Amino acid sequence: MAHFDQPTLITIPAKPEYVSVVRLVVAAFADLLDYDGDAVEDIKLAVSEACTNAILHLHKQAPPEKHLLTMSAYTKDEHMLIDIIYFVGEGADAEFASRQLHERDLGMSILLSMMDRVEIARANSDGIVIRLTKNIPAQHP
Amino acid sequence: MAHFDQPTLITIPAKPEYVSVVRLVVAAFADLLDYDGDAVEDIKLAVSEACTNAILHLHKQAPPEKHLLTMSAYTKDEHMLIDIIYFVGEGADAEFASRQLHERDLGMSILLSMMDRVEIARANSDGIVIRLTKNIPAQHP
Amino acid sequence: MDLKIESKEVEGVGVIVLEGEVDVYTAPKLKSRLIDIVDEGKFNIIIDLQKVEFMDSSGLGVLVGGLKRVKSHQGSILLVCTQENILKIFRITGLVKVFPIFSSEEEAIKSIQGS
Amino acid sequence: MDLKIESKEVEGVGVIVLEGEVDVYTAPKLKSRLIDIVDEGKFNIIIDLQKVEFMDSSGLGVLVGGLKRVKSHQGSILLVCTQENILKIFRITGLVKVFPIFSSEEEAIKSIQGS
Ligand SMILES: Nc1ncnc2c1ncn2[C@@H]1O[C@H](COP(=O)(O)OP(=O)(O)O)[C@@H](O)[C@H]1O
Ligand SMILES: Nc1ncnc2c1ncn2[C@@H]1O[C@H](COP(=O)(O)OP(=O)(O)O)[C@@H](O)[C@H]1O
Repeated sequence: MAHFDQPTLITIPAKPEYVSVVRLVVAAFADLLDYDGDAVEDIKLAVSEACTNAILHLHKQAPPEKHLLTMSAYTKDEHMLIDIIYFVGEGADAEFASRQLHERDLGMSILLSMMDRVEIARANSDGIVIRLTKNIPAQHP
Repeated sequence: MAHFDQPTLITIPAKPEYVSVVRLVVAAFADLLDYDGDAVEDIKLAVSEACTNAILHLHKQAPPEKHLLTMSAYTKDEHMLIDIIYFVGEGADAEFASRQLHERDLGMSILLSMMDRVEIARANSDGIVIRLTKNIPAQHP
Repeated sequence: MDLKIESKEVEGVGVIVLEGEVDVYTAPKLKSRLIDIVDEGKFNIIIDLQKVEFMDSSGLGVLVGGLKRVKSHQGSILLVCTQENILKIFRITGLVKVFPIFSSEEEAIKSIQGS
Repeated sequence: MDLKIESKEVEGVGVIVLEGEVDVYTAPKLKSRLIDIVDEGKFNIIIDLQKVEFMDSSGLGVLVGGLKRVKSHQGSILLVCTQENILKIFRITGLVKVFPIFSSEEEAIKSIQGS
């Protein structure tokens, strides 16, 4: 398999109409990694849920000029890692992001069943990162 | 038309296999701006040429750890602007980038006929920016 | 990729045909169309998802919201869907137990008329 | 999206059928396939672009390089292409005057046999 340990990054205005662009990028990236069609669909779904969460969070807690969202996708060992990163401002509240994700229970069930791991953490003092991990399928012989 | 004056950014490892991802992103962005199918194809072609140029330049002049490429797409007045930005290191040589682009005469003819304007400049002391400008079609009544 | 929403009436039943992607951007359009239809007095609604290429929880949320609305009038929402990637999210979320899902509009209409 | 390259022989003529995208990533694969075919002694080559969805100057460069190669053996490269978005780049670059372009493999083969 090719090496994809350098991240592919996409930054969009955190507006609903851009989420489809992020899905396109992650699908193209997953294609490069030889995931099959079903797995690519799963990854798109998970990224869509995480971006939706980020946008809802930003619109509740961040001043408008912070409304940006970055996806960073790369591989590490046998995993694909997808970070959804956004800046809410000083004192970023990872608790809030996490609570919000759990309250959107439809979104949460989808996210958890599509990914092997979902983590939410503070990034620096003013950012939030939703980290999605998916195992890379074993190479076909 | 929606406002797209905040840039959509994508950063990829400057490797040939990623250029298709950048094309996808710019096509999705152009779709949001209501360009018709032909114009979207034109924009993809131009971006493909500019990225190819950037990758060739990086592989000739930059140390491997600098091999990253960013596309920034946004609108300003009646124009869509697409910047292809890459870092070659201290003393970035915009002359070289420009000469190289003109020597690839097939690529240059395509680039010029697809875009309304093509500019190459130094970005800070260590980067190059290839700026593509395309007029946004007048709104259908 | 956007969402096309077409609504029609078939033998007295309100039918919404969706085509494209249902996500955080397009779901609100579906929501307001659903509300309009309920306001017109149609409480048995069929939503045809056969041409939906992508749907996430934003779309599911609107369907659940619509169902609450029609239930208060003893109505129902029936879905038409055969694509595995869309059916999957109904299974994962348990919503297969909440929405009757059919493989064609005709079957869904028959089911409403038979009840 | 990648590039599929299929090569075959039709009535003694080498035919390359491309499907997908020809860009800086995939063009080198086309180049080495072309070189292989010339090395096998085929100097009249038809390249079928009907299923090509995207091509930029990297693809054109390979075609020009291939042409130089076969010309030194009095050969030729004929293209099959009807898609407007691909024909466009041959027009823009003036390469319509360099490559004969046909709308089907059969026509291209007839042209070689007739010459
Ligand atoms: N993205 C979502 N994820 C999980 N649940 C949702 C989502 N969107 C809405 N819901 C839930 O679906 C139901 C309908 O919500 P909503 O669409 O706001 O309709 P209404 O305003 O008519 O109640 C609510 O119970 C809400 O909690
Ligand atoms: N991307 C390109 N843009 C413009 N011209 C190109 C490009 N790639 C190759 N060429 C030109 O096409 C011809 C063939 O180049 P190349 O593919 O390197 O073949 P070869 O090594 O067999 O000569 C050369 O004249 C070269 O200058």
